[in-house]
Amino acid sequence: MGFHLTSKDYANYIRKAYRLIHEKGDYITELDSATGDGDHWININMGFEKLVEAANELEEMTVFEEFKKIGTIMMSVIGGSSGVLYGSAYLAAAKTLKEKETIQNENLCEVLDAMLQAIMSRGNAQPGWKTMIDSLAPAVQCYKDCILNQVDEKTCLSRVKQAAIDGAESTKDMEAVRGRATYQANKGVGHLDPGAVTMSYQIATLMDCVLEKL
Amino acid sequence: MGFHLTSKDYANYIRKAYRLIHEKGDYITELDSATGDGDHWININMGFEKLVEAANELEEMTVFEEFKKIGTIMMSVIGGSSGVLYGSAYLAAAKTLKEKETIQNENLCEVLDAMLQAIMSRGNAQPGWKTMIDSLAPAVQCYKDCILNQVDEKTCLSRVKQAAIDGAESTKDMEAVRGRATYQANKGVGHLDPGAVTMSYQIATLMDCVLEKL
Amino acid sequence: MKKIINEPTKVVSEFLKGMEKAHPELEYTEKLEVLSRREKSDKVAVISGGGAGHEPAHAGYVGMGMLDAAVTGNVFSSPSPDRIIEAITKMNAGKGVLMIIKNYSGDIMNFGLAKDLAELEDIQVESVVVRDDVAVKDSTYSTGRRGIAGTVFVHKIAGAKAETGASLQEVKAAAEKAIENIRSMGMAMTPCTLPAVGKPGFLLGEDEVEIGMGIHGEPGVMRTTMKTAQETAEILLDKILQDYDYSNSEVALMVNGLGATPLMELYILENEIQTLLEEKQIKVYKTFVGNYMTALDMSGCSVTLMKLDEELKKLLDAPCNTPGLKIG
Amino acid sequence: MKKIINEPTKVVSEFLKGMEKAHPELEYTEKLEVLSRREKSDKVAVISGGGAGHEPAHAGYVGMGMLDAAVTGNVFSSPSPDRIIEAITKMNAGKGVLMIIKNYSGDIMNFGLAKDLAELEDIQVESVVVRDDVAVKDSTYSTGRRGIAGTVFVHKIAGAKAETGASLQEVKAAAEKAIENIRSMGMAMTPCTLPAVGKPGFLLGEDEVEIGMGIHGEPGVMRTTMKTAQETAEILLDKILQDYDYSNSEVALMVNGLGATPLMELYILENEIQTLLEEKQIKVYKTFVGNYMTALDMSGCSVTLMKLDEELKKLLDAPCNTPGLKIG
Ligand SMILES: Nc1ncnc2c1ncn2[C@@H]1O[C@H](COP(=O)(O)OP(=O)(O)O)[C@@H](O)[C@H]1O
Ligand SMILES: Nc1ncnc2c1ncn2[C@@H]1O[C@H](COP(=O)(O)OP(=O)(O)O)[C@@H](O)[C@H]1O
Ligand SMILES: [Mg+2]
Ligand SMILES: [Mg+2]
Ligand SMILES: [Mg+2]
Ligand SMILES: [Mg+2]
Repeated sequence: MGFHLTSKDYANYIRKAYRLIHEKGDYITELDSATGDGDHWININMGFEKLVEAANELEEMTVFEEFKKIGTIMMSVIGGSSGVLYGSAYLAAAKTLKEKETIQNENLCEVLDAMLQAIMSRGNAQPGWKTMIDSLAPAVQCYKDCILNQVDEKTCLSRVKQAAIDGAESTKDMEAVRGRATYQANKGVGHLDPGAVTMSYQIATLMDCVLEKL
Repeated sequence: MGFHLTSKDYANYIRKAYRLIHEKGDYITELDSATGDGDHWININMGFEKLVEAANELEEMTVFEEFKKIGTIMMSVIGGSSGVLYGSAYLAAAKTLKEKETIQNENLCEVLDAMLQAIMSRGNAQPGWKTMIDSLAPAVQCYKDCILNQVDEKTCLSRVKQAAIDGAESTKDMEAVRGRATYQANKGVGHLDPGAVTMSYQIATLMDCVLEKL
Repeated sequence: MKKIINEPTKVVSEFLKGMEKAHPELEYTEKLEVLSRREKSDKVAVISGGGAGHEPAHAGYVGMGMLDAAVTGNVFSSPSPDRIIEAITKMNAGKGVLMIIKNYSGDIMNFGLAKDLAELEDIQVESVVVRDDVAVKDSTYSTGRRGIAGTVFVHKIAGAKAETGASLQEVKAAAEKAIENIRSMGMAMTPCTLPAVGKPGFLLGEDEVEIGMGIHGEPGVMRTTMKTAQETAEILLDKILQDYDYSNSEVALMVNGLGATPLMELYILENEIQTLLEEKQIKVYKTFVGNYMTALDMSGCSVTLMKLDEELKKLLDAPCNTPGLKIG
Repeated sequence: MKKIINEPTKVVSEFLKGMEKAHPELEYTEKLEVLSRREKSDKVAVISGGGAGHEPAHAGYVGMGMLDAAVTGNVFSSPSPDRIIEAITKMNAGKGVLMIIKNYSGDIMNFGLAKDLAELEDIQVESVVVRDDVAVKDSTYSTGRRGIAGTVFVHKIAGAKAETGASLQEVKAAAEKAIENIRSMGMAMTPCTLPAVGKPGFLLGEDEVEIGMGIHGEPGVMRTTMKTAQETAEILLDKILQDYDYSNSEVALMVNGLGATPLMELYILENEIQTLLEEKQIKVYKTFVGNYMTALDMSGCSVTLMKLDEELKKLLDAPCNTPGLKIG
C-alpha cells in the first residue's frame, strides 16, 4: 500500500539527521578545510540544531507549513552557500506539498526533484561540478527510474539511498566549478565535496526513516 | 716591573672578548629572556662586532682616544640599558688615561674603578641589586685589596678574574632592584643576571690578556 | 585554541555590540547582525558585508564617506538574505541601494536573493562584485576570482561618490571603475583557526608559506619556503603586474595584514614594493599600510594596486570617518 | 621563524623608510632612526621613543596633534642618546622640548643623558615618565611601574596641548595630569619572537595565558588557564580599579591588542569591559579599540583607563592626524 510520511515523521527524520551530522563534525570540517574554508559543518550543524529545537512545533504543522518553516530556518541559521541553497530547496519543495496531508512515494520523488531544481538554479550549477548536487541529482534520477519501472518501494528507497551515497563518493574525482574548491590549483581533485557528503547523510537518513514506515 | 698594556693590546682584548661573547649567544639570550626582554646578547654582540670592525683604527690611537672611541661606539651601537652604561663607563675610564701611553697595574685598577663609579651613578644603582655591577664591583674591590696588600700581579689578575666570575654567579640569589627582572613576582631570584655574566666575560678576558703580557 | 571570546556561536553578535559601544555613531541591529550609521542621510545607500572574520571589514567601514551598513554572517559564512534585506530596507532613503559583494558563491547567492526580494518591495537595488585576487584564474565558466583586500578601495570609492549626491547608476559606475582597476595578491605564513572549530584548518611547515592563499584559508597556488621581504614583494607584485598593465600610471597601494602580522613587517614589505614600483615607473599616489581585510588570526599579507584617474583620485581623497579608515 | 623581513639588523631602518614613503608628511633621518614631522611648527616640541617592536608606537604617532618626532632604538632596546639628541635638536623651535619616556631603566638612562647633553646646548628639555602598568608594584626604591599602552594617551594629551601654543611647563603639566590618571593592565597568550633571536623568548602552554606580562615579554604576575572574554575583562579591570579610584568619573577606555590578536576579539573584550564599567557607574567618554602599543607578534591585550576632567576631554577630542591615530 505504500508509506505515508506525516509531518511528525518528518520531524523525527530531522532529529535523526541531526544526530548523524552532529557526530561527523571533525570529518566534515576536515573535508571543508581541505578544499574550502572549514565552516560547512559548523553551519549545517547549527542549522539542524535549531531545527531540532523547533521539531515539536514542526510536528503540529501541515507538511507544507513544515517545509516552509524548515526552509526559512535553514536559510537564516545556516548562512553561507549551503543555507541559501537548502533554504531555496525547502521552499521549492513546500510548493509541491500544498494541500497534501502526508508525503507518499511519488510526492517524495517530487520533493527531491523540486529541491534539485531549486539548488541548480539558485547555485547556477550543473551535476558534475563537485557540489551537493552530485549527491542529490543521482538520487532523484534513481527515484524517477524506480517509479517509471515500478520497482517496489523498499528496493526503490534502498537504491535512492545508495545513489546518494555513491554520488557523494563520485565527487572525489571531479573538478570543482562552483564553490571554494575552484580556487585550488587542482580544483579539489582527490577530495570529497563536503556539501555532497552532508547531502548524502540527509538523503540516506530520510530513506532509512521511510523504510522504517514500510 | 709589571705589564704595559698598549692600545694595540687593548684592541686585541676587544677581538678576544668579541669571540667569547659571540659564542655565548644562545646562553645569554636565554638568561635575558628568563628575567628580561631577551635582547641583551643581540645588542652587546652587535656592539662588539662594530668595535672589532674599528679595531685596526683603535690600535693607532692613544689609550685615551681609544677608550673614548670605544665608549662612543658602545653607547650608540649597543643601545638599551647596557649601551648607555658601558658608554658612560668607558668615557669615565678614558679620563683616567689622559696623557698615559700605556695602562699599567694601578691604572688598570683605576680604569675599572672609574667604570664602576660611572655605571653606579648612571644606573642609579648599588651592588647587590642584581646587575652588571655585581660582577664589576667585587672585581674592583679585589683589585684594590691586591694592590694594598702588594699581591704579585699574576696572582692579583687571576683573583680579579675569579672575583668577577663569582660576582656574576652571586646574582643568582639576588632580588633585582634595577632592570627588567624587577617586574617579576620573585624579582628574578634563581636566575643569573645577563648583564653581570657578560660583564664577567669581559673582565675575565681582559685579565687573561694581561696575564699573557706577564 | 586561545581566543578572547565567550562562546564561539556568539562571537559575531558580541563583536558588533562592542563596535556599537565603542562607536556611538553606529547602530547595531541584534539578531540580524547589521551595523549601520545612526544618521540616515538622503543619498544612495552603500552596503556591503560577508562572513565575519575579516575585521575591520566590513563593519569597520561603516560611517561617513564609506558604507551605510554592513551585514555580517557567521565566521567565514555569507549572511543570509533576511539579514541583507534588513540592511537594504533600513538604509534605503529612496535613492536606491548599492551592494558591494565579494565574489564568492555564497555571497553572490545570498545577496542575489536579497536583491530579488527587495525589488519586490520596490526598492531599487544594484550590485557590483569585487574580484581582485589574481591568485585565482579569472573565468566566466567557474565562479572566477575572489574578492579580497581591494574591496576596501571599492567601499571608499563608492562611499565617496554616494556622498556627492550622485545617482545609483553613477555610484555603481564609480564602483565598477574602481573594480576594473584593482588587483591584489596575497601570501599566508600561518593558518587561521575558526572559533567554533578550535584548531587550524591546515598546517604550514616551520619555514613554509603559501602564495595566493585566500582570506578564508582556502588553499593557494604555490607552497614555498619563507622568502625575504624583497623576494616576497617581487613575487606578489609580479603576479599583479602580469595580470594588469599599471605602467606609466598613478596608483593607490595597499599593503594589508591578514591579522597576526606585525605592522613593522608590513611597512618593511611596503618599502620594498615602493622601490619596485619606482623602478617600473609606476607612481604611488597614496599608500595604505595596515590590517584592512584580515583572516582571523592568520599571519600573512596582501598587496593591492588600484590604477587612478582624476575621478578616482578625488574620490579616494574625499574625507571619510569610519572605525577602520579615516581620511581628511 | 616566519617574518616578512630582509635582515634582522635592518628591520628598524627599513620599517622607518617604509613609513616615510607611505606618509610623505613624515621625514626619516637615516642612521639615527628618527621619524619627524616634515613641517616644523613654532610650538613646544613633543618627542617620544623607545625600543622598536611596539608599532605603531612610537613612530606611528608622529604628526599633527601628537608627536613631533619619535626616536627608535633596536628591537626592545632603548635608543642611544645620540639618536635622542638628533630628535631634540631637529624639532626644537626655541620653545623647548618635552620628552615622553616609558618607565624602563634603559629609557630613563638614555633619555636622561640626552637631556643633560641638550641642556649643555642651551635647549630647554623637560621629561615626563609614564608608569601605567598596574601589574608591577609601584615603588620609589626600585625602577617601579612600566609604561605601556597608556603612553599613547599621554602622546595625545601632550601633543594636543602643545598645538594650543602652550608653554613647555604647561605641556608638561598636561602630560603629568594624564599620567596621574592612567592605569593599564595586560595579558599575553603567546610569546613574541625577536627578529634577531629567531625563536620565542619563553613558552606558554596550549591553554595558558600570562596575566600582567610586559610589552617586551617580561614575565607577568600570574600564569593561568585561558579564560572567557568576560573573566578576562574582570581580571584586568579589577587590578586597575584596585589601584586607582575611577568611581563616579568619566574615562577614556583603550582596549589594545599586542599585535597578533584579531580585532574581533578586542571588540568582544571591549564589550565586556563596557558592561562592567556601566555596572560600576564609570562613564566611558571615548573608546579606543585596536593595536596601539604592540609587542612584536605577541597575541594578547591590555586595558587602559584614563580619568578625564574638562581639560583632558578637550585635549583628547582635539584633532590629530598621525598614521596610528586620527581624530576629528
Ligand atoms: N553554486 C553552488 N551550487 C551548488 N552547490 C554549491 C554551490 N556553491 C557551494 N556549493 C556547495 O556548498 C558547499 C559548501 O557549503 P558552505 O561551506 O556552507 O559554504 P561556503 O563555501 O560559502 O563556506 C560545497 O561543498 C558545495 O557542495
Ligand atoms: N639601572 C641599572 N644599573 C646597572 N645595571 C643595569 C641597570 N639596568 C639594567 N642593568 C643591566 O643591564 C642588563 C640588561 O641590559 P639590556 O638587555 O641591554 O637592557 P634592557 O633591560 O634595556 O633590555 C641587566 O642584566 C643589568 O645587568
Ligand atoms: Mg565552507
Ligand atoms: Mg634586555
Ligand atoms: Mg564559508
Ligand atoms: Mg631591551
